[in-house]
Amino acid sequence: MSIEFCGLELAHRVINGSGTFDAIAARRVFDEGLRTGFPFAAYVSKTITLEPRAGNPPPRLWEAPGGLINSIGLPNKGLDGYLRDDLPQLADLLGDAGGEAADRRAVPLITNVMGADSEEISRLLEACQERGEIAAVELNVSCPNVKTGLDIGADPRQLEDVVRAVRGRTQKPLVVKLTPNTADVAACAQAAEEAGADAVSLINTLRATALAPQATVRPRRPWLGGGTGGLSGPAIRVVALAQVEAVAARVTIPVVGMGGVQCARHARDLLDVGATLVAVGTESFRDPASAGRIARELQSLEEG
Amino acid sequence: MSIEFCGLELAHRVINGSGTFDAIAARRVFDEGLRTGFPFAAYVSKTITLEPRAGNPPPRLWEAPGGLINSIGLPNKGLDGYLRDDLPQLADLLGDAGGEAADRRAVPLITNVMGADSEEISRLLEACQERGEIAAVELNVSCPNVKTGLDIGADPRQLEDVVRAVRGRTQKPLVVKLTPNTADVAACAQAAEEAGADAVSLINTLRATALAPQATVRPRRPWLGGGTGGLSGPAIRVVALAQVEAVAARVTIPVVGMGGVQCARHARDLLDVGATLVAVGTESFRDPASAGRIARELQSLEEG
Amino acid sequence: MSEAPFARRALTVTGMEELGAYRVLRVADPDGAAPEPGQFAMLAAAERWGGGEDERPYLPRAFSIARHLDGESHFLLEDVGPGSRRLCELRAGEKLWSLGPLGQGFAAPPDGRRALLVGGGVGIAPLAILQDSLSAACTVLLGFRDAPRVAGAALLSGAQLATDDGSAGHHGLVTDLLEEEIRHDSHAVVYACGPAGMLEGVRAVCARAEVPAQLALEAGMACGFGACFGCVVPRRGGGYLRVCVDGPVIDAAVLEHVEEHAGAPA
Amino acid sequence: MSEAPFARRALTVTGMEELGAYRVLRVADPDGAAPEPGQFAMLAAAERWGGGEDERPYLPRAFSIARHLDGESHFLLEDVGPGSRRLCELRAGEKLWSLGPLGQGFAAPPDGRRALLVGGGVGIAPLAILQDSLSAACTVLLGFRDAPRVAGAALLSGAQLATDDGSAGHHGLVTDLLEEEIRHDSHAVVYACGPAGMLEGVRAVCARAEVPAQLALEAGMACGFGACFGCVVPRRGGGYLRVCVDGPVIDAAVLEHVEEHAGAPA
Ligand SMILES: Cc1cc2nc3c(=O)[nH]c(=O)nc-3n(C[C@H](O)[C@H](O)[C@H](O)COP(=O)(O)OP(=O)(O)OC[C@H]3O[C@@H](n4cnc5c(N)ncnc54)[C@H](O)[C@@H]3O)c2cc1C
Ligand SMILES: Cc1cc2nc3c(=O)[nH]c(=O)nc-3n(C[C@H](O)[C@H](O)[C@H](O)COP(=O)(O)OP(=O)(O)OC[C@H]3O[C@@H](n4cnc5c(N)ncnc54)[C@H](O)[C@@H]3O)c2cc1C
Ligand SMILES: Cc1cc2nc3c(=O)[nH]c(=O)nc-3n(C[C@H](O)[C@H](O)[C@H](O)COP(=O)(O)O)c2cc1C
Ligand SMILES: Cc1cc2nc3c(=O)[nH]c(=O)nc-3n(C[C@H](O)[C@H](O)[C@H](O)COP(=O)(O)O)c2cc1C
Ligand code: FES
Ligand code: FES
Repeated sequence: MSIEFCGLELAHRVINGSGTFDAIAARRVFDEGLRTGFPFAAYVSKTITLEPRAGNPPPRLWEAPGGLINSIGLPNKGLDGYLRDDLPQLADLLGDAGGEAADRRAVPLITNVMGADSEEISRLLEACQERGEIAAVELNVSCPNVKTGLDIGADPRQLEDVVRAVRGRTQKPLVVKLTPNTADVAACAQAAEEAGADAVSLINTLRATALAPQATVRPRRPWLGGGTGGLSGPAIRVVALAQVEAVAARVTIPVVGMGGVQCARHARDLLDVGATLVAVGTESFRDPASAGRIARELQSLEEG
Repeated sequence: MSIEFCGLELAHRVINGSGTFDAIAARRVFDEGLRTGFPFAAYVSKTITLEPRAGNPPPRLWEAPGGLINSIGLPNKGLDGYLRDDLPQLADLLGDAGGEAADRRAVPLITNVMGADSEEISRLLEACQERGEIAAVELNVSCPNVKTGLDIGADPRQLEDVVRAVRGRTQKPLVVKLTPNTADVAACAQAAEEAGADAVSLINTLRATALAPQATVRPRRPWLGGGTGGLSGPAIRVVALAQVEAVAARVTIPVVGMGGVQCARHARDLLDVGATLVAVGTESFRDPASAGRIARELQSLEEG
Repeated sequence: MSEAPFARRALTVTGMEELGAYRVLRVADPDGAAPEPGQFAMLAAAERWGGGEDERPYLPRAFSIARHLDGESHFLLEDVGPGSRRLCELRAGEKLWSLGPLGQGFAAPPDGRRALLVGGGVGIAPLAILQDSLSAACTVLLGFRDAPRVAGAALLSGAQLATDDGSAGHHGLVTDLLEEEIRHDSHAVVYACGPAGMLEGVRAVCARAEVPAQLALEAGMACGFGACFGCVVPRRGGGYLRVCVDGPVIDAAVLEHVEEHAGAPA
Repeated sequence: MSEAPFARRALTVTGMEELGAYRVLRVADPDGAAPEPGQFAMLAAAERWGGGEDERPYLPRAFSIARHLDGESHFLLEDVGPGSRRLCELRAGEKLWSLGPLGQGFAAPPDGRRALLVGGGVGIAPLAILQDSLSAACTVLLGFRDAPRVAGAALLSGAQLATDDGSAGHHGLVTDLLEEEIRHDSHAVVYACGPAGMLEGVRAVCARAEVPAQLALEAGMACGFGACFGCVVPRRGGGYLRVCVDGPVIDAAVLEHVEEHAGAPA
């Protein structure tokens, strides 16, 4: 069985959520085990920006009921560093990471990018267009608009304008990673589709925060070095299911559903409300091989 | 110590979330225990609408990781039924429910109302204005706009228009219960303030859904009789904290913070980011007396 | 209705015994109000309530009080999910939270009318305390799925049995036994608790025979004391009843049907 | 670096012993890769990981491998929160999830240089396996808060002690002992693990004396294998290091300071 997604051929329906699996670091840690057991049917890079970013000061993590707040701050080497250092390593790893010894094939690479405006995004897409190692581009629109402070993807009209302005810069499939911090995610998805997106993915993390536990210091400090962060994991699963359902009912392009997936049952729920693929994020932290387990369980659910 | 809130004098900082404590039913169940141990410094009624509503078909509940999805559907006797049947019973219960035998005083009643447009809301506010038993009105703006399907409170401009249009209909303090299912809750709070609200309260439940667990029936049915519902409880606490923080930083009117509060530490967090009062919702389901425990713990935190 | 203290209370487990596929949980409650037959309590383990499948349980679970003897409450548990599983793990000396007794219990049969107790599976629990409370002899009809569950019948005395798999008593439905009983004595009053399908069968049989029936319903509950409006069943003629405060024992006459989710685990 | 299998593995607890305020958890791991001193594993109880304070723990927790002997890994635990508490409850025969061995361990001292092991509190754990691995004799300096914690010193042999409360050894900081040692032998190589304040002290003392130091840091971790970018500490000259893959053992020279959250529980 193979799955078609935006013209790519995938071995199964489970991929990773951007920023939740660093394949280069994982290869250093797990080496051959990662190569032979590569769990994702496509690999999504963490978000790449034009300029390098160091990310937020620590602490960057807070454990919440059934979830995790992260305030990582999108550390990355910048576009040039990514293309120069990471892309060859990823291409090498993904080149023969798809499946058991006999039928190994390349795992498609989806590069996730973020820019503050159409100008920046255009430059990112153009650079991706040049590189054969990249199979598709995911556009993270959870980037705060400099003027409003809101995510540029939170307003359907703004989102439509941005996607329309950048759409022509690459012929590769363009996935728009929606923000869940909005009143009407289905309207945003529809706007992305109308502007030419080939797929949408959701949900990204829910805006959340925590205070430092020591109650003695006043005024109390936020725990996270970055101030606020985003909630992921089981706690957001039922919110994700509602948003994916609403989006899938509104658009005709494929939907990548994610948010709190821990087992095939959760993946099945997302597929049953209309997702084509499912992404695993935070659960990979608990077990790096969880996505592989989920993909196998999903296949036996489908057969059984 | 007593707390001032919109001109009302409260015994402490802990009230209930609308729709999470039916004082009339609780009195039938707990009788004298409820009277002498009444846990809330003010009592918020469940949402009242102009016409009676039966509510949604069952199932109405789904247990999620660290939380609860409800799809109750705002059952209520309608404005007339409420004023006729419930108000006298509430006034009787609350009249002497405030505190230990010696210093019992009335617990203020906040009536929560919802209408589909300014017309409906105006009629609700006018009716409340007539009744001395009602100390303040809370306006639930998580009512779907008939045209867009979105909550009328999800768009700051729409919210401002509605609140401005109805503000004059009552001289009682007007609390606007914001919807969290929006891109910029602080902008909504500011809009409510500018339109004349005396306070805002948040967060209401996050839109969420679940599918019936039996995977054999296809297409799978939603579990909830009402289709989708709202998530409450610990799972939403860190989202609530971020929203309350953002709102308190933007408005000058008092803020009632709620979402997943289970103990004084959680209440303290909300107060420390700027809330004046804290409301307990779902935790009352686990223990009807939890708000009283939280209020006591909070007082000893403040003293200690 | 017995009045519940206004707060959940930490009680101590005094025993946990296997009874075939079920377990009997005993809890010391010397100061609690004596429950009426058919009332229930909302239970949660004091430690580690959560962290099971899908991070559940989170809310307490409703359990019929199966017996109240010598300052102890007995509950009949069937492990069907994360809440019941956690409770089944409790051992003597451990603590649990209990809120109750809650709800409307069974009304005693009018003088001279025979009580006909009909139970299915774990739903037999409230019939045990009902039997304890009856002064006159009653007829007890119990249905079970299989042999491990039939062991639960030991909770009541003198039961006639029906099993789905024929492992004991009548090979078939407990409602078959009920029809037979009613044919001989339509002057009985029926008290029933069990899976939704069984309760609907009991309702239909009794309605046809014009025999009054009190059905102890179940429903997903968040609170147990009327706060959440989550536990409803449709009322005949429109609107809904809250199972926790209007029930769990409900006169069959006020129901059109017993709906899919309104019974014990099948 | 020892290579970890690509998946968490269910291992069996073989023992849990008290060691004063600490516990030593032993886990059978006959097939696992032999860890290098300083490496760690991400641990979680296989059952009921969750349901504690604030519904936590949810993520696995990092624990230094304190010893690896006869196919068993030993861990030193201090109960300071919901994760460590749940692990402390484990008993022989129960299962836990383990991912590892992970991270960069200690580099052996160059020939002829004396290893000076400096540990504080539960942070002594990785120094035990380090001592096991050293061919030459080493100096061990351990600091503890109080008498119940001093018991942990039994994990290493021949330790000189310092305590905050004066209950054993030097009444004061372990860094006082370190300064003294370095004054006599500035040719040593320092290996340290402990609370952030202690590590910062060690860093400063060694920097002044120009003695090389390898610091085993801690940080809140979600994954332990470089996936989340959550476990960072600032690197001298800008940017951040991931403690899980660039550490946990980090050359003191690449740090400006040891920050507040980068150490073991104080
Ligand atoms: C008045 C009353 C009396 C009761 N008496 C007894 C008794 O004496 N003995 C006894 O064993 N039980 C009794 N119950 C049932 C008990 O309260 C629990 O419902 C039952 O134990 C199952 O809970 P669980 O956590 O084990 O499993 P759950 O998984 O919570 O419940 C099982 C059922 O709930 C549904 N479900 C599955 N997942 C979810 C979810 N995430 N959220 C909501 N629903 C879900 C499904 O239909 C599933 O079959 C009684 C219930 C009521 C209302
Ligand atoms: C490489 C490494 C090795 C380690 N080795 C050991 C060891 O050998 N022995 C040992 O006992 N411990 C060790 N630890 C520490 C261990 O991983 C845990 O951090 C520790 O056990 C506390 O976890 P907890 O769940 O018990 O408590 P938590 O409450 O999770 O952690 C305690 C600290 O975390 C912070 N905190 C509080 N609440 C939260 C929250 N909600 N989210 C995030 N942070 C919060 C506070 O600063 C608090 O003091 C090591 C850590 C690392 C990184
Ligand atoms: C630590 C962390 C880092 C993340 N980084 C990114 C990122 O760089 N870009 C992005 O689009 N999403 C990022 N996400 C969001 C995830 O891709 C995913 O949308 C979200 O976590 C929900 O899925 P989950 O609940 O399975 O984790 C990140 C999430 C986490 C937890
Ligand atoms: C069962 C249930 C019913 C609710 N009904 C109402 C309602 O009628 N009106 C309203 O404004 N909010 C209603 N809410 C929202 C709560 O008042 C509160 O905003 C929300 O539950 C978050 O708080 P919590 O996490 O403490 O429950 C309801 C919540 C629940 C769980
Ligand atoms: S269980 Fe909450 S109203 Fe019945
Ligand atoms: S713990 Fe996740 S990157 Fe280090």
